[in-house]
Amino acid sequence: MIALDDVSKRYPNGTFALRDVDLRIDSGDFIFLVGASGAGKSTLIRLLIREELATTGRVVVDGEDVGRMPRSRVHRLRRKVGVVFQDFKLLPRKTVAENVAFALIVTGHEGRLVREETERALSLVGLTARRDHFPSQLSGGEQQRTAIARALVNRPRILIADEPTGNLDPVTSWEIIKLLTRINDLGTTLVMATHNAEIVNALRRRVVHLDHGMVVRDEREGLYAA
Amino acid sequence: MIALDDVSKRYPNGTFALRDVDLRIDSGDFIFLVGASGAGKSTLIRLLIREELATTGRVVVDGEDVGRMPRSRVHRLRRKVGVVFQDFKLLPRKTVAENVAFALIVTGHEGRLVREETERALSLVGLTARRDHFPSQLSGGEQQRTAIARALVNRPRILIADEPTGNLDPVTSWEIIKLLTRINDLGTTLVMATHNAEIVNALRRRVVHLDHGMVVRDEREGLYAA
Amino acid sequence: MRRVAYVLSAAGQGFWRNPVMSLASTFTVTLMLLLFAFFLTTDRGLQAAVGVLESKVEIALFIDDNAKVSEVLALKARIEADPAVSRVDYVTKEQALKRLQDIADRRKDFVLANIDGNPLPASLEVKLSDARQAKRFGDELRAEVGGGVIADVIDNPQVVDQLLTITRVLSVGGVAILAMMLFVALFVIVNTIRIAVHARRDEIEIMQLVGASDAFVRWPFILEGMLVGTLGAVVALSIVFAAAGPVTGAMLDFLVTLPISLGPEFAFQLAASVLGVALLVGAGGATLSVRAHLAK
Amino acid sequence: MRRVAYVLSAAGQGFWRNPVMSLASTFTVTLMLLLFAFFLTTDRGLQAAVGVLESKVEIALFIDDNAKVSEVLALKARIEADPAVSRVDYVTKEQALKRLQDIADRRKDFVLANIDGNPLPASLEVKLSDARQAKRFGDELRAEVGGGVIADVIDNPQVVDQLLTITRVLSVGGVAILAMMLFVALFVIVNTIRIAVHARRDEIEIMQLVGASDAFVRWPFILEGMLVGTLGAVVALSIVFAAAGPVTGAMLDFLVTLPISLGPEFAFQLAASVLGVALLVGAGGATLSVRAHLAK
Ligand SMILES: Nc1ncnc2c1ncn2[C@@H]1O[C@H](COP(=O)(O)OP(=O)(O)OP(=O)(O)O)[C@@H](O)[C@H]1O
Ligand SMILES: Nc1ncnc2c1ncn2[C@@H]1O[C@H](COP(=O)(O)OP(=O)(O)OP(=O)(O)O)[C@@H](O)[C@H]1O
Ligand SMILES: [Mg+2]
Ligand SMILES: [Mg+2]
Repeated sequence: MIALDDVSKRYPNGTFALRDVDLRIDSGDFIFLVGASGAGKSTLIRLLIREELATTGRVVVDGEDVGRMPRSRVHRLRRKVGVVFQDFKLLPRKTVAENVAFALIVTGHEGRLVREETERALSLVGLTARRDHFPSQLSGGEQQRTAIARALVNRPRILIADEPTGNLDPVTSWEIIKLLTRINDLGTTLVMATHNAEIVNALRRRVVHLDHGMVVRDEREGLYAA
Repeated sequence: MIALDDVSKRYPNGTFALRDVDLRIDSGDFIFLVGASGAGKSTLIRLLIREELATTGRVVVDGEDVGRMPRSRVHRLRRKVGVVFQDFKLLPRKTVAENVAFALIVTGHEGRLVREETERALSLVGLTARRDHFPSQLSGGEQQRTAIARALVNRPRILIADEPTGNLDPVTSWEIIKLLTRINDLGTTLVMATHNAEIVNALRRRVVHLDHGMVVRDEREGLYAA
Repeated sequence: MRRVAYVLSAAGQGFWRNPVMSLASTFTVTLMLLLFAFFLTTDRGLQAAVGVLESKVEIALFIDDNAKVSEVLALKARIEADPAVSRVDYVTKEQALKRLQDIADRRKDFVLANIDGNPLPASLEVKLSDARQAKRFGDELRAEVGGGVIADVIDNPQVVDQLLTITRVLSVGGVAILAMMLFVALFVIVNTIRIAVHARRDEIEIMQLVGASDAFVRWPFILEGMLVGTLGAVVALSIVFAAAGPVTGAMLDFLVTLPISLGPEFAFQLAASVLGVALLVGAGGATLSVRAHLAK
Repeated sequence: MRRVAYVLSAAGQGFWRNPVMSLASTFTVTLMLLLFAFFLTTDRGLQAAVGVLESKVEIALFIDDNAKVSEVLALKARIEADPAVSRVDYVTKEQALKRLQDIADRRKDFVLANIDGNPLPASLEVKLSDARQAKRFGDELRAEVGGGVIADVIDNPQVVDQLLTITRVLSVGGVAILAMMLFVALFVIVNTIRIAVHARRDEIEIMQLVGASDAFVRWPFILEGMLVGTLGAVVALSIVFAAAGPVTGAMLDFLVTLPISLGPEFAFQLAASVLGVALLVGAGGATLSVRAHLAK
């Protein structure tokens, strides 16, 4: 499903964010990406959706070489991959419902289906009451949940969540995690970057540990710390 | 130091974020503000620095009625209060060092002092190596630490941190918490909104629990959950 | 269908949910279009004025007293066939004398002594439609002086030369200004829309990250640009047509000797060009600026 | 001192770290200032042309044959004292006859019969510096006709009327266009800077939240606006002065009958007004737009 072959990423200003990363994620996997602040988790995620290009190495997602893909196909890749961004990336001039619906509309869905699926996603994250708020009128956790709803609304084959519970209280966090686990059980590949040791330790899924851009640990049924 | 008398906050779109909040925080206190996502924690913080005005009730900070203060004095209030915003609020076109130095420059400080204090704050949060990055070139945790460095660089009498560890790994989180505790020990009043149960339970400080905008619990040496 | 509805509503949202930016852009567009309309109108007015003035250019041919009527008529026909000529009048000896007497009566500096017979020649007075041809035309006929028909050729005096200089400057200058104004107006509009779009580059980036194709991102912005352009054009044209009546009145009072007025046909052309420019530039400006952000 | 250094560097940062916006604004400002300079120059040129044309307006006073020389000289002195008069020439009876003969020689339609003595009167030819006073002046003198000195007053003929109409339209129109251009240019510049500042309202808000006073937030933006204005002015003036030589040459070729040229004094005035407008509008636009955001 996802394969990184010897991938390095050096940002234009000289920072090495990833070094010689080899990683293979099978369809239906659930993997935690852990590591200190600045270890390269978000960078790895950016490579998967071609928000950034790898400096060296090859990134393959769903059989396609992401780095070699023509620009005109990039949007198709992104539609297959739902992403909860660490900084949410909500459209400031669209309401909660419009932000969530947007991910459906870009894939060509229309009308009643869009409305129904949007309401379903909003109720899954508990935001039905906030559907007509603009992002600036939301609490931090509500913004984060909007981002989660948008990532899963079109039932993508791959779901990537970058620190999806950073602004959520433990109760809400657990609800979101249970939701993601259920989605994974239905066959969706799940990659989640997180600092939440409690959740990682409780679920005991595969853990990939990054340190200064290198994979220093890759365990099935791992813990947050070695 | 800080007093809220019967404060309610209703946003223009009708959302009630705070209801009849009474709260007194003494000089040198360390208080945790907890509660579910959307409970009103950030709103309470916004009232303290007059980012928003209370709908009813009185907010007093350092002896001044924040709501009645003339606009021309607001910036003085804000200089006394260092805030780590939940969404960081970094200036996008200034580097890390410039963002931190900014809080000193606005108070009229100049030259060598600014440089020295800025470097001190950056090394406290472990960002010396990133001093010349722009916010868009930082990881989530690095942005958060920049916000923390800016809030404490001018040694404010009151330090307010809104979810300051949401994007930090446990190790870094603990370093930041130790730093904040030390600052509090030196006499700074500290208000911290957080979802990090582990930290709240470990420190056993005063806990104020908000639920749907109401204070439902206020305990000395409290725990995250009742 | 739904797709179209989405694009339209997204364009409207982009406009109305960012009112400061949209209204400032619209206002700028309005002003530039007003300027454009103003110069289009002035240019038309100038061309009309130049026409009026140039039609006054005249050349007089004095006819030899011994010329035959058939020769004179042939000459007249020949002159009338020249494309630069708008009108030819035959002035008889008697009419010429009458005129001279009229002039003498009006001006004290000419005194006519008793005249025996009629010393004045008959003449052909030629009005030119294209004043720039006056020299060529005069020179051609002057070559025939002494040939038995034309006794002399008299061009209009130097005052008309000055008039012509001015009108020529005005008309060339008018076209130059019009071109310059058009360029400036287009550029300012494109720039304004570019700034407005640039301010929303984060939005564009987010749309792309969520899987929107380039076309999907582009169309609402293009339509929004066209909306800005259309609104600007409507406001500008409303101002122009509201002001047209009073201004024309004032101009006619002022320009008694140069009565120029532009008809409803011109009003239609004006409205069409202003709207066309507005749409084109709104859409073009938005396309250009969105493309700049998409390419990255 | 350091404070000033901070404000300057912050303004520079604001400009250079947002190049698309800054350069688009600068370019818009440049274009509007070019337009402004263009109209300032045209207006000056028109005024000069109007001056040249108006100086040709003439009034002739015919002197009674019985008037005494002392009376004529007194009349001449009186006329010369009128502020609307630029020049008075005395034309004797002999000079007048000579002129008439010259005219008659050149124009075949006037034939002078044998003249006994000299029937022509002497005259004073008055050139007016202010053509708009012609009517008043003529009427005043006409009231004296028959008083023993002035035999008659003759105004210039209708061609000059037309010239005057045109020049008057041009000069009034020039001022109107100048005013309109000034307004449009100012407004577009203010709008452009407003959009650019609006795009950075989040930055302004953050600065305030961190404890910056209004003045502290405002000054870098104002200086940045002035920087945009100054750059725009420098570019616009460079273009104007680079184009001045060739354009003046072309104009002189074209305008042989109306030789107008604007001296170095005007160049200085132009540079000063363009720069002044640019600074004022840059600073003013930024102040206005920042204030709008601060007030909230
Ligand atoms: N656009 C950029 N330009 C330059 N350096 C960058 C850029 N983005 C990230 N970096 C650097 O690359 C490193 C890895 O960043 P990344 O965002 O991948 O970290 P992360 O593991 O997600 O950290 P966090 O847990 O704090 O979010 C960091 O040191 C960061 O400073
Ligand atoms: N500007 C606003 N306009 C309208 N409603 C708002 C606005 N800001 C916040 N709210 C609403 O007020 C409530 C309280 O928001 P607040 O940001 O104070 O929550 P919080 O306790 O900080 O939550 P979190 O832990 O998710 O950050 C939320 O329900 C939110 O939707
Ligand atoms: Mg990250
Ligand atoms: Mg909050």
